[in-house]
Amino acid sequence: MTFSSFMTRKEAFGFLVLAAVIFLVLPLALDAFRLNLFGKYLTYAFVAVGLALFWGMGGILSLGQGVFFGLGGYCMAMFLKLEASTPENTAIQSTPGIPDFMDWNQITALPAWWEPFNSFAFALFAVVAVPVALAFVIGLAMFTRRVGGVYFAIITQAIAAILTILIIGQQGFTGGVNGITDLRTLMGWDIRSEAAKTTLYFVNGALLFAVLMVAHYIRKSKLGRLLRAMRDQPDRVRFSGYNVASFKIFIFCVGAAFAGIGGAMFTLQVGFMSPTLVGIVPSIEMVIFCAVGGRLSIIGAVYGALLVNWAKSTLSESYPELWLFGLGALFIAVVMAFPNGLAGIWSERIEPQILRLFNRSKDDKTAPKRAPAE
Amino acid sequence: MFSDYSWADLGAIFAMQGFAGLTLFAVFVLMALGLAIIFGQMGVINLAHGEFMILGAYVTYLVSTFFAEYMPALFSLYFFVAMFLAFLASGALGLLVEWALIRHLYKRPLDTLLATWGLSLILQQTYRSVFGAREVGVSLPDWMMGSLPLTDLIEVPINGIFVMILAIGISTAVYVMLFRSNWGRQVRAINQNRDMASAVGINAEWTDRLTFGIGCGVAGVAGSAFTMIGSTGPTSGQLYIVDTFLIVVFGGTASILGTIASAFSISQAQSIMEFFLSGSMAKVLTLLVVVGILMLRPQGLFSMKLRK
Amino acid sequence: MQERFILKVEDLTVSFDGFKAVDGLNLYIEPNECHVIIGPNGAGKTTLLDLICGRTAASGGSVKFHDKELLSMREDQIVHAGVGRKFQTPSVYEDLTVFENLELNYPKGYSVFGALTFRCDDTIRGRITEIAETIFLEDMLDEKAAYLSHGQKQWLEIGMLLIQDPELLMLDEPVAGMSVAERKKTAELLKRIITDRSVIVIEHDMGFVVDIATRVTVLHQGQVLSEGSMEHVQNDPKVVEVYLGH
Amino acid sequence: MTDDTSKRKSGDVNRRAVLAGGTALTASLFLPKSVRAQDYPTAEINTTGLAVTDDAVTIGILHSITGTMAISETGSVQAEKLAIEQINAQGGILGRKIDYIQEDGASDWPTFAEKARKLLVNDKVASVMGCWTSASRKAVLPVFEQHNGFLYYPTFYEGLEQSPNVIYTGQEATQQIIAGLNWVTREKGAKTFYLLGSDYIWPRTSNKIARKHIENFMDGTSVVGEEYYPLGHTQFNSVINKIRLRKPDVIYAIVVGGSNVAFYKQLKAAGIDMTEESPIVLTISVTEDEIRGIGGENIDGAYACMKYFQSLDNDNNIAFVDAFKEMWGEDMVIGDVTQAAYLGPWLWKAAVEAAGSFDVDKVREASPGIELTSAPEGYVKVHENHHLWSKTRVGRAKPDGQYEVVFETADLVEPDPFPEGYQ
Repeated sequence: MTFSSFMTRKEAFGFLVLAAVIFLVLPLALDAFRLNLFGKYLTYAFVAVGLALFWGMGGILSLGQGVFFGLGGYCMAMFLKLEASTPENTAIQSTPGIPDFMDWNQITALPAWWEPFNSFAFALFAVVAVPVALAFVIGLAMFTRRVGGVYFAIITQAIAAILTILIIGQQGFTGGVNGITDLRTLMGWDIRSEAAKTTLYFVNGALLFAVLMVAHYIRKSKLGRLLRAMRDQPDRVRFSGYNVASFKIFIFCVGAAFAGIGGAMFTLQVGFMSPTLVGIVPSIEMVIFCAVGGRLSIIGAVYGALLVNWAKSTLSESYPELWLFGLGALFIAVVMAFPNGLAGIWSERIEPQILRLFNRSKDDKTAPKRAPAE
Repeated sequence: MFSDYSWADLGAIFAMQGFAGLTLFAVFVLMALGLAIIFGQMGVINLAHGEFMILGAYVTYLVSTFFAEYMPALFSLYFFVAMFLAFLASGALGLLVEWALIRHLYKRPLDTLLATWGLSLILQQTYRSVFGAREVGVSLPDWMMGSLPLTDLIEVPINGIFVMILAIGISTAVYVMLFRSNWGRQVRAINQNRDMASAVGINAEWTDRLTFGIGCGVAGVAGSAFTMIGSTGPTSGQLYIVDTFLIVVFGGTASILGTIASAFSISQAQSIMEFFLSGSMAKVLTLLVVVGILMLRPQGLFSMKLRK
Repeated sequence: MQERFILKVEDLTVSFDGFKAVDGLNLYIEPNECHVIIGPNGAGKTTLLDLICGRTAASGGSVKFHDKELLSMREDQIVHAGVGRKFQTPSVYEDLTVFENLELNYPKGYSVFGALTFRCDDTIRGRITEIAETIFLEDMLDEKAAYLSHGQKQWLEIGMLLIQDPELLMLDEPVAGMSVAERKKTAELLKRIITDRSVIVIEHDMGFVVDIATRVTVLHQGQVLSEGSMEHVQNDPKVVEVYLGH
Repeated sequence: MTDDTSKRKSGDVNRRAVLAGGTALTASLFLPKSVRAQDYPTAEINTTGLAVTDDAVTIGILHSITGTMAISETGSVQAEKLAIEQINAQGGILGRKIDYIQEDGASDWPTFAEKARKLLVNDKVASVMGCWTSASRKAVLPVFEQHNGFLYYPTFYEGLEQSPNVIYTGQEATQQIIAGLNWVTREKGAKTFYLLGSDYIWPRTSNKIARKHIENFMDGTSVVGEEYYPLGHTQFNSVINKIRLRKPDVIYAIVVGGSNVAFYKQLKAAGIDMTEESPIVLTISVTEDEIRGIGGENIDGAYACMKYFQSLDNDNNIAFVDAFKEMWGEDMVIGDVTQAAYLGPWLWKAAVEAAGSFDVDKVREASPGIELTSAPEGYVKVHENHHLWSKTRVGRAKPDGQYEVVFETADLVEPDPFPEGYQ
């Protein structure tokens, strides 16, 4: 595939602007604390990109993306927790050398299924494999039986509820409501320092771009066209000889993998993992990020995640008692007035303006400096 | 585990456990009926359903305060007034919401989900701003909080009976309205073929609005009833939403009877498992079984077989 | 050894809540015949096609394509076996171009991996152009399907089937809603494409049926009422009874 | 600011100032003591770049004011604001007025961590009053330790923790639990216990300690059941039936949040009249705040074991209750955690004045041994392990939503966050 068939100039421009925002504008404009916050928001963008693929293009709405985000995050957290639980660090416990919450729950030896997480390679593998495996099972059960739309959304929501209760109930093995906290180092590298957090921000950005490229490749491939086709005309796709379920399972697994990576990066960036990220509320919020960005646009999804979270943080700082009004109104506004989100506003309102500007004076070099999201 | 109990003990416990299951069943039915109307008949996913219920609970709180203040003599009867007002308040809010939001989204069911989630955030914060972040205590007439001793061992909570009667009453009313009244015929006609229904002179717009309003009103009554057994705070509504949706989906969306059957099976399963397992695991298992069955039978327990 | 029939429908039954839409039906299709199915509304014509192509699950009976039992296969497997189906209302991918519509149906890259790595090469392009010419859309390749006329969409859908070169083609009212000119062109098209395959057509337009049919089956209440040449069927008193008697 | 020209050595004087409190008037709840800011040059008392100016010091308040935990945490916010206002009315700390920045943890643990980081890194607050659930504390703990912040944590909690960056103003589990169990066994002759809780670490750890105490440290007592329900669970009929079957002498309930309301209403409706004390209901999770939601008539007769009740009859408390109601409304009630939250700013003030500096390291060093004689709960003292010495009390719930104190430990109970024999 040549570059031009992989990416049009317009698309390349969109990615370049996003790269500039993530790697130049934000790091230069923000202090370390805010940049670190944006690092956290970026981890949500992984989920939003996945949602743009299988919700926007595939028409499958999952209200359980937090499950995959959480599983990825927990896999990473388990590794980090084991690394942090050296016998010296945990000398105060009745059983030194195991994670603190296990000790609090009278568990005296590391459970067997925790053992593999001593290996970083295994943890990295699990970050993707565990969410994908679950997505595969869910997808296989649901899509081959043609469960879709609202039903799928509600069943995934129930799965989020189940996993939350399970994690909270099995606190000896999972840390319960507290989550897995107090993570310190990654292979000896202190992830708590400002420098580490800044580094992680850039790692995050780079990974996000890798994920975006994968998403873009899928979107441009025949599979991407098929997804859109099966969203609107599932029967026609079947009678063109495609096994619709297998494509849906695939794209659902891709979304789960993205979410898992995001979750793992979240754990690294924030320093702990908690069941509050697995449940229904965060799962719905993740859908909102995607909707605000424009459910059809993978770049829009990234801006959506950044913008909504930024708005949430700043609104809650300035108006702690009122920010829910703002957030609620934002959801409604996006659905009612801008169903295609920021990407829609950009392509329907702003882009034509710019094009007109260009056409009027060809040598006027006022390229749009501002990102679509701003 | 039962070896050290007498048969009389066990019999009494099983009787009461059966009753507990029935109470839970009634609670589930109340929770799900309003949603079954809205989701089943209109295809709208109302994630603010819990907040409509809590509105009913707050109305009950206000009425109880009012009666305690101004008409203490009639306090024991205030609950009926409260339920009626709860129906009106939630129903009116429902009409408003339908007009402002839902009617623009009929063709996009998944978007109703997002919009109503936003609405639920706004309602929660409204409750918090108006009533404060703390739970409010709804004082109940004494007669509702007692129990009827049937034998020496068996005692039946009156509020359980009350909830059951209410569940039966409202189910019957909804059933009669849907299948016997003119409105019901219109609702079902619109559900089946919107264009044709409009063509034969049914005012689809008003029927939709009324349907949504009635669904929300029923939620309000449920919320009012739940002040007997649950808490009333700005976020209490969220507790019910997943269970409620599962019940409706499990029952098969187009069927009120299905909703009732599904409420019955889920409540019995949960109440039996809770007796033998720890509460958390019982909940997980119940949800797992429901999701498992839904995977095998995605159309739910009851569904209309239609020629596609 | 060549079997006499490529499709054998035997004792096929389906019921919806007790209502038997297709009831113990037998139907045999020979190679290279254009078999037209007619019958009043509700006779079970479309349901029959749905059953053959796997869209509706049968309650009993058998549908054998060569020696494969279609009733136990998924839609896409049935397509791969060589059975194509066109729907009554044209169903094409509206926000894709004519070219992309045809490309999506090109019989290559059916698997997930295949779809990810699918590339449009010159052979494929050539085949698409060829098909586009057959269906009179060679000038519209870059148009979005949404902008085609109703008749053109019908042709496009036929083209999407042709590109897969099915052995058995099932068309549900291919000329419904067409202008007289389009109708004529479609008849021409059908005559051309039925030469080297078997076709089952559902049609109401008797003129059109006379034009193309090699054999006609009349369905009534889910059962075969009469079968044979157009002439035979037209003179069958049972058919006259059903069509005029009510 | 009143004039006080004589410069004194801060440690002694302020200790005395704190100890000398105890009069009934709000304004003089703690003996007014004015210190001039210029006696403590900013550069000297703040060597680590905290948000301290010549006339103000900024602290953080970090609680959930939205989400499910807002129900519980609102009281803490109110108490902390009251304490800050009172301290300011007396001239502040080291002559500096306290400003606060309030952040919303939104009942979401990552948000707590984010906001804690913001308060410490961006706002450079000198200390933080905050958190309620253990999960939120666990989430912010690494942040406080990394950025060397100082947190006053108000809730009774499970223990098993001792951070140099946290002062725990509520009781740890053994402090709260053991006295109550001893009392109910001794006074009520209870032998069998049914343990019940919401499913998370505090109820589980507390019940673990209770179980160990019942099984190993008392004679002839036993646990006949133990049960956990998901947070937010509202259906307790099944467990009530199980309890009936086991016929325990005591239902030991650690249900929290909205579940509480459901549990007690259903208990009452099931015909278990708590005033008859058969079985006795003993809880460590229901404060006066929770009773507002439950309804006094629904919990009438239950016993609660904690360190503070609004009905405590002493001058400190009467003044505190009056001031609280004056500031937040007549219909307010005050629970154990609210009082503990109120201690936070006062303990910090005392420690800062003892240290003569806002520097966290110095405040930490000065903290152990800090006493408040004028605390609403009575006399408290900071232990070496950063928890408070305090008395434990048992109250009996009355229909009006208040507790009647029926028992009080004779001495202060020593905090023991890592209790031997209970793990």
